[in-house]
Amino acid sequence: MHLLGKLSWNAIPWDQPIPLVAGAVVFVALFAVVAWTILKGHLPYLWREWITSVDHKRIGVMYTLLALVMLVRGFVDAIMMRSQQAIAFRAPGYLPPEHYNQIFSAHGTIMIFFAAMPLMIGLMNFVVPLQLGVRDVAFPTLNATSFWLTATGALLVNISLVVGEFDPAGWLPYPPLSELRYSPGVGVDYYLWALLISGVGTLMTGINFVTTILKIRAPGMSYLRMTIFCWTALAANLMIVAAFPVLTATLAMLTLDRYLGFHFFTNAAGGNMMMFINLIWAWGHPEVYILALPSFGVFSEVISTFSGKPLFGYRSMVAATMFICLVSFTVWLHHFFTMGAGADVNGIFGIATSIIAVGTGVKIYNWLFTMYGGRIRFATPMLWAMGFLVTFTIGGMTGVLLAVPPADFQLHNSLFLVAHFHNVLISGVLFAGFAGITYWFPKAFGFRLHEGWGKAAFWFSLIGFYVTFMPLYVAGLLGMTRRLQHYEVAAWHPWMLVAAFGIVIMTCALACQVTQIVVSIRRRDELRDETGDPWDGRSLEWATASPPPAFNFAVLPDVRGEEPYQAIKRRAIETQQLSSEAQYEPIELPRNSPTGFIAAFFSTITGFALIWHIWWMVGLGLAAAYAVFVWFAWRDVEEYEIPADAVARADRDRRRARAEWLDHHERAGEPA
Amino acid sequence: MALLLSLAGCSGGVLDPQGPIGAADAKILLNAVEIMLAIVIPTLVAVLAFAWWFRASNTRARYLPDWAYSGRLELIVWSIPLLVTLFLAGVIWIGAHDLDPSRPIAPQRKPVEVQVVSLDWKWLFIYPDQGIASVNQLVVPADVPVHFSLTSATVMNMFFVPQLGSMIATMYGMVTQLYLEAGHVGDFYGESAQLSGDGFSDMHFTLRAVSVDAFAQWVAATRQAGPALDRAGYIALSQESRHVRPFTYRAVEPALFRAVVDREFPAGPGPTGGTGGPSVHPAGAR
Amino acid sequence: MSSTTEALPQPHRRDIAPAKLGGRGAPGHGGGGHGYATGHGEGGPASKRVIVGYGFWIFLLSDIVMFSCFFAAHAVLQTATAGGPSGRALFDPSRVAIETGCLLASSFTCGLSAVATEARSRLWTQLCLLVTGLLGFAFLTLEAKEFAGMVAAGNGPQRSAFLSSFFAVVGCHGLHVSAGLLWLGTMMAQIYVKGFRPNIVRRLLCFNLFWHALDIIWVALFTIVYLVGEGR
Amino acid sequence: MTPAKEEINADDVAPGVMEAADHSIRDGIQGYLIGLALAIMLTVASFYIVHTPLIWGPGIPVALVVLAIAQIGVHLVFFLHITTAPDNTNNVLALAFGVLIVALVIGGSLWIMSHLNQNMLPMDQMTRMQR
Ligand code: HEA
Ligand code: HEA
Ligand code: CUA
Ligand SMILES: [Cu+2]
Repeated sequence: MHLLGKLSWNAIPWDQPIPLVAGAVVFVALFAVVAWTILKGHLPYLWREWITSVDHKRIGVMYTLLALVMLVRGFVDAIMMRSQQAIAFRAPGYLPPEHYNQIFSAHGTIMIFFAAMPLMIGLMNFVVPLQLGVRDVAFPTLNATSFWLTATGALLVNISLVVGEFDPAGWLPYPPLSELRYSPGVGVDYYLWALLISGVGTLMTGINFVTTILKIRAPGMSYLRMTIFCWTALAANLMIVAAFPVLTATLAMLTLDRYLGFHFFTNAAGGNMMMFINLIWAWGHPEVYILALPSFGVFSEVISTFSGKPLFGYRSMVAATMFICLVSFTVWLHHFFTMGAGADVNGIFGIATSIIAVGTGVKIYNWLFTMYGGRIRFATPMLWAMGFLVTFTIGGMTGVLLAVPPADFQLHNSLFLVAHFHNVLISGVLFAGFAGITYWFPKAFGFRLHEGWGKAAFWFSLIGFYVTFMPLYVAGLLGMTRRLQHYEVAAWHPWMLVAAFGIVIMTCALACQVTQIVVSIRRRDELRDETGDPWDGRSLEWATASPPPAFNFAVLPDVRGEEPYQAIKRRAIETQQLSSEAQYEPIELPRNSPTGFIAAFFSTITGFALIWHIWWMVGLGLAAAYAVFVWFAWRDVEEYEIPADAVARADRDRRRARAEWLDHHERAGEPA
Repeated sequence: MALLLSLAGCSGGVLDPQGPIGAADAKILLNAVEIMLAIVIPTLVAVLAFAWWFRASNTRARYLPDWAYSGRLELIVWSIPLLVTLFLAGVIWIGAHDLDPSRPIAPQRKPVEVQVVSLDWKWLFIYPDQGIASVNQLVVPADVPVHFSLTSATVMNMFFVPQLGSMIATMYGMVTQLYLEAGHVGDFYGESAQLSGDGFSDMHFTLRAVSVDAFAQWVAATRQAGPALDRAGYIALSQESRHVRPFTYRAVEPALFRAVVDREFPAGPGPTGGTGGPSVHPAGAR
Repeated sequence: MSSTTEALPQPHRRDIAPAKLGGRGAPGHGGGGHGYATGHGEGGPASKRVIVGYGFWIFLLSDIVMFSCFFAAHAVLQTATAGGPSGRALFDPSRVAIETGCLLASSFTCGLSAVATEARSRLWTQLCLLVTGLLGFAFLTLEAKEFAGMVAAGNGPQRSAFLSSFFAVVGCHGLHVSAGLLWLGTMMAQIYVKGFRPNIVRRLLCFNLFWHALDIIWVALFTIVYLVGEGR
Repeated sequence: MTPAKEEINADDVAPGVMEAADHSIRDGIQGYLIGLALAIMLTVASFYIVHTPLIWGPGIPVALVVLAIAQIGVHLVFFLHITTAPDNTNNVLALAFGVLIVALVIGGSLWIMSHLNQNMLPMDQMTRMQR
């Protein structure tokens, strides 16, 4: 057999200028960045402080960065699709079908797995241990490994842009179309290995966070004192633990079909493709709530903080969260009402689906009453939250409409569906991501993001969203189905033009976001936050310095009620003094470790080799992975110690800033 | 939203139904939207109103910094969505049963039988009682129920005529059932609603509803001309092709549809290669 | 709502090292009155052993969910023999019985190794682990033979959807056992070199959990796949 | 901190850890012995029942499944030391969550798939059913 398996010069699409140029640009940019870091001598710093870091805050930041980069990639895909559909009326457009199919598949895959998931996991990583009042997650090295495996998946998907092709069968590639017979190229294989590898990372994240939240909390932090964000993180991670194995198993079956000639889902030898659709949605529906729940958590924090009130109906919120967590596992058939399971099955699953609206509705009303009687400050995060409340309610409503089988019989796979899920995903996940980033950015870096550019980004995003996706609702009602590379129906064309205009507005939003970051970094001294509490926050992450020291808290906070930090602040203001200085003790922290990076390195090699059937390289990669495992198991020292006086020094700085804040507060004479 | 709905009416979509099934689907769709709007609109108004009134700069608004619980409100918060959902649940249950695609429209009226085979990338319509067939063009009598039995020669597709109502999947080796009826004479756009590969965008067809007499005439005319569809012809047809102009077969081998369903033909061959095409051939794959 | 943790009764706390990550509240900031390891209460971070054990427990549950998909696929496809042989024609109950015996015995010896570890007896721990490994290996050999025989007779996983699902679900368990054996070898080497250090004892606990869980999955396997399948 | 005494706590227990009560070697071994004996009994019963004429044919799979569930319970209690004690609450809750998901995935899939398969019978069987 060929030494390089199926890989050859022809794998690179020399004849297709668009991906080639795009790929070249990405790689030149990547190369430039790498070259710059090496030349400037930043590599040792990067290696020491970031690549090998096992600090949950650093990992959270890296996840978020990955998500933003992938958002841009997914956005470029979106621009291509919208422009193609704008011009492909009775015309072939500029993207041939085999290419167009890869674009929407890549867009969906990247957006869900490598933008939305890392965005949420990134925020959870950064925030959850801080809000629980502890020093790190349960398994810090595993945490780093999770991140790097996710990055591996993202890398593989992006390699497919230049070397070979990507999955042409949709973001959930239904067999038999995705079987070897109908998709003989390597596209589906790229998809499978990227998701199998990153899926392991996500599963480990789930395990890590469930354990963290259930077992590692500050003294006094009982379950019913945790923030709602921690609750939603718990629910989301429980769902990851329960749902991602289903994805892995299903994709493994398709992989066996494609690689070893099994017949799970083939047309031949008794295979049953309906089983794939059934199983993938048994993961798929929980997945959308894995994304939505942490977003709800972000908004709970934001709305309460900027209304200057505790969250209304905390216990209801907790109950609704866990309710959604469970009910999400009972609705998956609503994605294939039209496959013909019959009236009883459709009816039951339709009803179960609509019941989710109860849990979500409760949340909406609780946020509403949180604002009631508040003193609302419309800082950027709060704007995102308002945009979310309005937009998500509409998207949720269209979702419930799709849960009505006769309606779905007409709207399934139409652009109405596309509009529904962008409606909930963009308002529910993207807006939450942006709100969360703006809200916690000062915590992570010690300075705020620029408000003006942030608000501009918000308004462009909101308007851009409506202009892009409302027309798709109409097109769907006009019978336009999704994934069309071209079409001949005149009534659809105007709506496609409006949607294309919407994406122009979206592009302005992107420009504002980037400008916001650049401007904020330039003017970081003006935007500096010394107190560690720029928004008058209510939960424990605001009790420590910005950026927090490696150990988060010099002494673990003593939690005595809901909203512990708000209580500490009140006490300080009432007594006009900070709590007495603690007796500092040395702190042990986990040591940095390259394990995650090395594991990802070898899994990239193994994955690539599997995609191209380079078997010797597969063997090599697996052997190396085992070697890393043993090497990691052998290491003796897992922790290092920060001496007590270093802890004291760091904490005294923080206390000085807090004392100043208290002084200022006294003079301002403002009640808490 | 309501504006969008009205825009989408009366221009050839699902809100401009031309048959009883489509009309019922659309009715339920609109009813469900109305039920939900009754609660969603007040919610949206309240969101905006609260946000406006309780803005920090409004000194007239009362500030309740500790107000975070009210048992009565809590109850309302749960019961409003619960009641709406209960209502919807009834709609869902009844709708799912009354409009199940495989449910005959009117048992006393004998439907026209049409057998549908989705191929790469075109539609084959077989009229078993008339012994004819057509590709990418479906002619049915108006005001008469049509009973479709559907299957696929290759990958999954979804048979859908938006103005007539419900869609249904077509799958290899399986038969799904669908009843539709065109209420008027007219041409209706039909398509596949399930991605089926590179030629997917071309999987559209025209459903022509004609008067009963015109249908009989069409059948008679069709019997006079065109090729006959036998097994060899079917295998030729099942090769991949795009943009197939509509045409008809003057005769069809009688049990062809059953032979397709019973997997007497191998599944459609699929493309010959993609990038990094097949270099391994798993033993069992035919 | 605002119960102070100091007021909690603390009758049964022992002197235990708290988790490293959490550290413990400094005196004066909780009064040292907190317990160290309540899972659901307010006592601060749990001990490292609990954290590791619980994390692994969660992993096992996720693994069982993954197996359940293969079981579901098998249940759906077990009649899809596509003209090929069914379970009745293929399975050899006596071989399955021996396999079951091996695995059950290995689960037992694995448990004994845990007792030996608890007593900090290196010799007995290693012996028990060795026997566990040998029994596991015997199991794998039998299974490999079964697979090889079926493939040689043309009844490999490519024969029918039923056989695909059979090979996948049984093979997946076999892969787990193989991974377990690799892990076991590594653990024995670690005990040999490093002795019962706390982190190694924790890993042994996880290994025990893993091995017992594999046996549980096998119970489901021999029942559903072999015994019920044989009736078809 | 002696390693042997590390991390035994009455409030919270890692799964798989023996109860503080049976901490002597003898008690430990005894627990596993009981588990082994029960498991052997149940296994033998399973293998025996397959071919026995004692039980009504269609009932055999049900009996097998019940036996398997019993044996899984035995393993959980005697090998994995899952108990109902309060220190085990978290472990048991996690287990219950897992079992619920498994039940939903398997039960739901089988229910859905049986309906799908039934509704999509190939022609001849379909017509036979209609007539
Ligand atoms: C974050 C992601 C997310 C979220 C939160 C949701 C939320 C919901 N989704 Fe959506 N959905 C997707 C992402 C999401 N969805 C995706 C990606 C797809 C398509 C995948 C693909 O095919 O590629 C999809 C597809 C999809 C379908 C399949 C349609 C089809 O393929 O034909 C259905 C059908 O039932 C559905 C329903 C719902 C429902 C009922 C909700 C509910 O949870 C919404 C609940 C919220 C509200 C209802 C609003 C607030 C409530 C109130 C103000 C209370 C009062 C209101 C009422 C009682 C109505 N969704
Ligand atoms: C989280 C998920 C997500 C998100 C955010 C989006 C965002 C967008 N999507 Fe996507 N989409 C999907 C998930 C998502 N999509 C899925 C699952 C599918 C189905 C795929 C399939 O069919 O298989 C799909 C399919 C899909 C289609 C195919 C429709 C069809 O089938 O015909 C189209 C067509 O236009 C589309 C458009 C868009 C557009 C215009 C956006 C825009 O809203 C994008 C807007 C993005 C931005 C405005 C980002 C800007 C901000 C940043 C980049 C951050 C700032 C950066 C720094 C500070 C450095 N999407
Ligand atoms: Cu080309 Cu329609
Ligand atoms: Cu869903």
